[in-house]
Amino acid sequence: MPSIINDNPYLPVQAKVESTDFESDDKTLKTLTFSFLTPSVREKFNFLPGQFIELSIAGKGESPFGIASNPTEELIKITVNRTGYVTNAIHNLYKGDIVGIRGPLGNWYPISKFVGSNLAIISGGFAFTTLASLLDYLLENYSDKLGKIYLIYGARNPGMLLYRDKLKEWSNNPRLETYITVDNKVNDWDGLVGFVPDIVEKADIDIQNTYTVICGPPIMIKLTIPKLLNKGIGKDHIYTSLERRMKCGIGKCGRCNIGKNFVCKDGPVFSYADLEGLPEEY
Amino acid sequence: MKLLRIKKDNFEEALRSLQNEFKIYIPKKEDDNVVFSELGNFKDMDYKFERTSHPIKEFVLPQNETLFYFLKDGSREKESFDTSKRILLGVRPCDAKTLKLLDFNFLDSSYIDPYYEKRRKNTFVISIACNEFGENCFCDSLGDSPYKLNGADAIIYSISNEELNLLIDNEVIFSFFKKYSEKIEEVNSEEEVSEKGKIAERATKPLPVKELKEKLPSLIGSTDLWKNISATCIECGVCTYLCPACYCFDINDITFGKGGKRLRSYDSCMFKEYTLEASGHNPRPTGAERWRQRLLHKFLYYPDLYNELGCSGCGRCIDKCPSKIDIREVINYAFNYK
Amino acid sequence: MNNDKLITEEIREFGRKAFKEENVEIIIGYESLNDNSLKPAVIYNENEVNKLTWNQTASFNLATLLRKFKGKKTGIIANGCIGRSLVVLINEGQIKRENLVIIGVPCQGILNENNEELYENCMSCKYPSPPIFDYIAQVEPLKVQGDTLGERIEKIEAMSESEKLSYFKEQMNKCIRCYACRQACPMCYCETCFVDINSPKWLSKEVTNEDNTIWNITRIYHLAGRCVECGACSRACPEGLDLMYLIGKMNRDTKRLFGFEAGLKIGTKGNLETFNPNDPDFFWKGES
Amino acid sequence: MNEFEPKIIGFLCNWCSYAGADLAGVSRFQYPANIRIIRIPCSGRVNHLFIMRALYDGADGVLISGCHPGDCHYQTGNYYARRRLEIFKNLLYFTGIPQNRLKLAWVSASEGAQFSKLVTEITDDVKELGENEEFRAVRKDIEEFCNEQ
Repeated sequence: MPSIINDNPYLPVQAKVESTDFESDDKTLKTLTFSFLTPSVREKFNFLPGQFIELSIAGKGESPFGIASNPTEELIKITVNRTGYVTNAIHNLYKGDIVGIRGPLGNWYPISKFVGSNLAIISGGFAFTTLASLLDYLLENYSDKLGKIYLIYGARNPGMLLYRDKLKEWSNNPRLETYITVDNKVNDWDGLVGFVPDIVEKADIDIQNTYTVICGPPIMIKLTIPKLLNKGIGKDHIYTSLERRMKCGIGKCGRCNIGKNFVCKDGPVFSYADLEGLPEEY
Repeated sequence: MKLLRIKKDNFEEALRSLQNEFKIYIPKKEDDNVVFSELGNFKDMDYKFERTSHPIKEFVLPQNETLFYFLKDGSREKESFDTSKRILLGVRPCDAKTLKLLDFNFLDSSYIDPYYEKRRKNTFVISIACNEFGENCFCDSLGDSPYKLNGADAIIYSISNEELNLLIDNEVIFSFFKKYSEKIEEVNSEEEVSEKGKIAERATKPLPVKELKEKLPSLIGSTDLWKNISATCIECGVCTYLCPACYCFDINDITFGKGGKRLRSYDSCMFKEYTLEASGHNPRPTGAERWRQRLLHKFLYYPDLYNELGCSGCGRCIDKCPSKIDIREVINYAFNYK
Repeated sequence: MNNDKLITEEIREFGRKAFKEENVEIIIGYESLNDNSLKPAVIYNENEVNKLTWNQTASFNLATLLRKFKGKKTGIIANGCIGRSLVVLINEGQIKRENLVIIGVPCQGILNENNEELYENCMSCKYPSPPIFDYIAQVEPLKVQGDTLGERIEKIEAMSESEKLSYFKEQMNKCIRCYACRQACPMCYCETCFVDINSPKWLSKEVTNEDNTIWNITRIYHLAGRCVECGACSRACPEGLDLMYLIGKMNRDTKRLFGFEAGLKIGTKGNLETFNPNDPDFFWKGES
Repeated sequence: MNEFEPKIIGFLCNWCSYAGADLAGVSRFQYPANIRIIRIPCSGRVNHLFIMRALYDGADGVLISGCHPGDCHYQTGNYYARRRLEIFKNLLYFTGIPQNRLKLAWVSASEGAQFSKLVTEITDDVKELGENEEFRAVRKDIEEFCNEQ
């Protein structure tokens, strides 16, 4: 597991805001990219899709965000939903402001397991960040080592879909079977309409030797998993990236545990088989 | 392991010689609380060493700890470590054991907590074999005993009016007391000596903690059990704040003028905000889920991860619970639950 | 005290009636611990009714537990202060009178566990019987013993400002912000307590004398005209803060200035929920 | 010699006291500049935490001033304020924080002279008391760190 790039795991490394742009029409989601103040730090900061960082704003606090950028890209990209004290401060950042980054934290999607199989990436809302990183990384380095790749991604309305330029690209990419949906119909939307769990049920995914990766609001995960199980996809073929309130990010402060595992240190990526029998606290 | 017999005044002289390098703390009564306070003059060394109201975790994990200072524009940061050396004298074996329990969490291989590590390395514990059982303490019911080292550096046995026996399991401590002792015996195991230490005696009422550990996974889904256990719990933070083995903490920024500091402070799995997410979703909305977490953490997860219970039986949570919930009854209730 | 035995017998009888005739789903009361002191308990069916016990160690305010059983028809054992708490909660729309079956107990005063004397607020208690009830034990309630709390408040009020401040700061130094006082109080039912609001941040998470002052003074002040002086907060405090002298002062000011005492009649508005044009006015109006 | 200049925070209700302060300025009534005025819609808007937070953050005195009872632009705002602040004032004084640190007043829009008299009075009282040592968040460690930079 690549260790956090600081001997004091609580001390963030200084980074600079490179770009900030709105991701959703209603301006509640913003995508930011960062570079480290001392560029040499980037080499030590090697991460894999699924990992996250704690973004620290001096005087406001810290919050965890999945890394949305492809590991081979230079800048670190995250998407932030404006809900509270720290996220509001992040939305008010300008290019060049100094922030702190702690990471890379947590584990990553088990790409080695996906080799030689089909892969269905299922996501909802703005939890699409680490899965976008995964898709970019796979298309770049594992395109020939995987079977079919499906992308099923939904949001409340077209304005809330993340990385719409990438979505267009992926929709036209023959290597992928994409199902982009929205919960409720909006006039100039000609794509699919419906909730992600229903789209998953209807989509004709080849279930032979297929791994699935789900990341989204707890309700979506809880409704989608039974649908996959009914399709005959095994519990150990379903991976999910969980969300929990986090503070330390390194398995010390005790709050993000599911059973005896910590979502921040032993997760956030778990197989559904791991979660069985544990308190359903996510 | 060495067993020393030392005259009391030699023992005090040894302590006096250490005072320039170490701060020495002993339990002192302050109205109806017993608090660890620095040993000033030696006349208040009455060797009674009552159990303190607050656990010794405060010395290795204080309620407020500054992680680092910063300027608001993020340009400068400075870490803040406490490296003061101290000896805690007159600690109860149940408290001494919990330092070992906290070590599991803060010093495990994946990440070493630098703040905890520096404090822990500079804290030496000389415990005292229990002279009388507290009202609600139950270390014997967990299969432990009130006169074991339990990870302490030394333990005081059988105090007579002029001398005492000191069993030492730490070279540094041994080097301090070596030249002050009348007799030094080489001892290879604690059991040989603990007979001497046996002062407090009572019929132990064992708790089915081993059997409960096997049964707990099957109880995770029985919501009624957890509802009944937490029916009268008011979800305050007393039991976790005063528990020597509870270490959950929160991290927040404090600002003042141009700068500020990142502060680590106690948190509690009993608080709603402990797991409340920004979206409003709370995986543990009521007392029932929180009590399930509290019991599973101490009697299933800790034994699974470190094969030690997450509870040393000190009884503080029983003493101070406003609803008088007794964790011993909760253990029996869960174990016998159909 | 055979009153305790008498009351215990009667409330068990009323408890059976509550299950049989009023079909309550649960009863909130007290059961005895091994050393005969009481702890709060929830009775789920008729054959558990014999757990119900009453004696002078009933120091926990049962009205606090109602929020855990919202919407259920609930029986509740209520002495004077619990009964008054129910009146305040009904007036503030937190519980419905028809969901309650109140088993009244004319209180004999609650004993302080460490020194076997009545708690201060029981000594000066003027309303030992609940203002509303469905059943009530036939026992004489406690007569007012003497306003020891009021005397103590006057003594402190007579102190110099610096003496008052040092006593107050001494209390604030003990506080560890475990919020047991908030959790033990039936009137503290906010969804998000002002302590956990982070914009604006009214106080810091650090346990300092000043932050503890903001916490304790605000919690007490938020009870102005609502607190029935049951003492549950000071009994729940693990650090033994003297809270009753501050609460007693505020309640006596409310009575002295506005003639108001909380929780006596259903339908009355809380003291700070209303006003009177000719309230006493000590504001500066130009004269020096 | 640098005589102690107290910092006084004044919460003035927009319709009366704020207008009164304005009138004092227009009619050249002198009043000490120690007061920092915060305009609030009504004295009824005052949350006691404004007072505590002002003192906590280092103010030496707090003034709350609104319309005379009966003249409130919102009819009842100051009636509620009168009860609330009376109870809070007594509780605050009972803790030992000096009485002169908090002043509650009614000043109407036409009482410019009264306003300058009020501010002069509170400034003198607080000057006499000296700096707010009783209840003020002191963070020496952060201060030292900032001064080192």
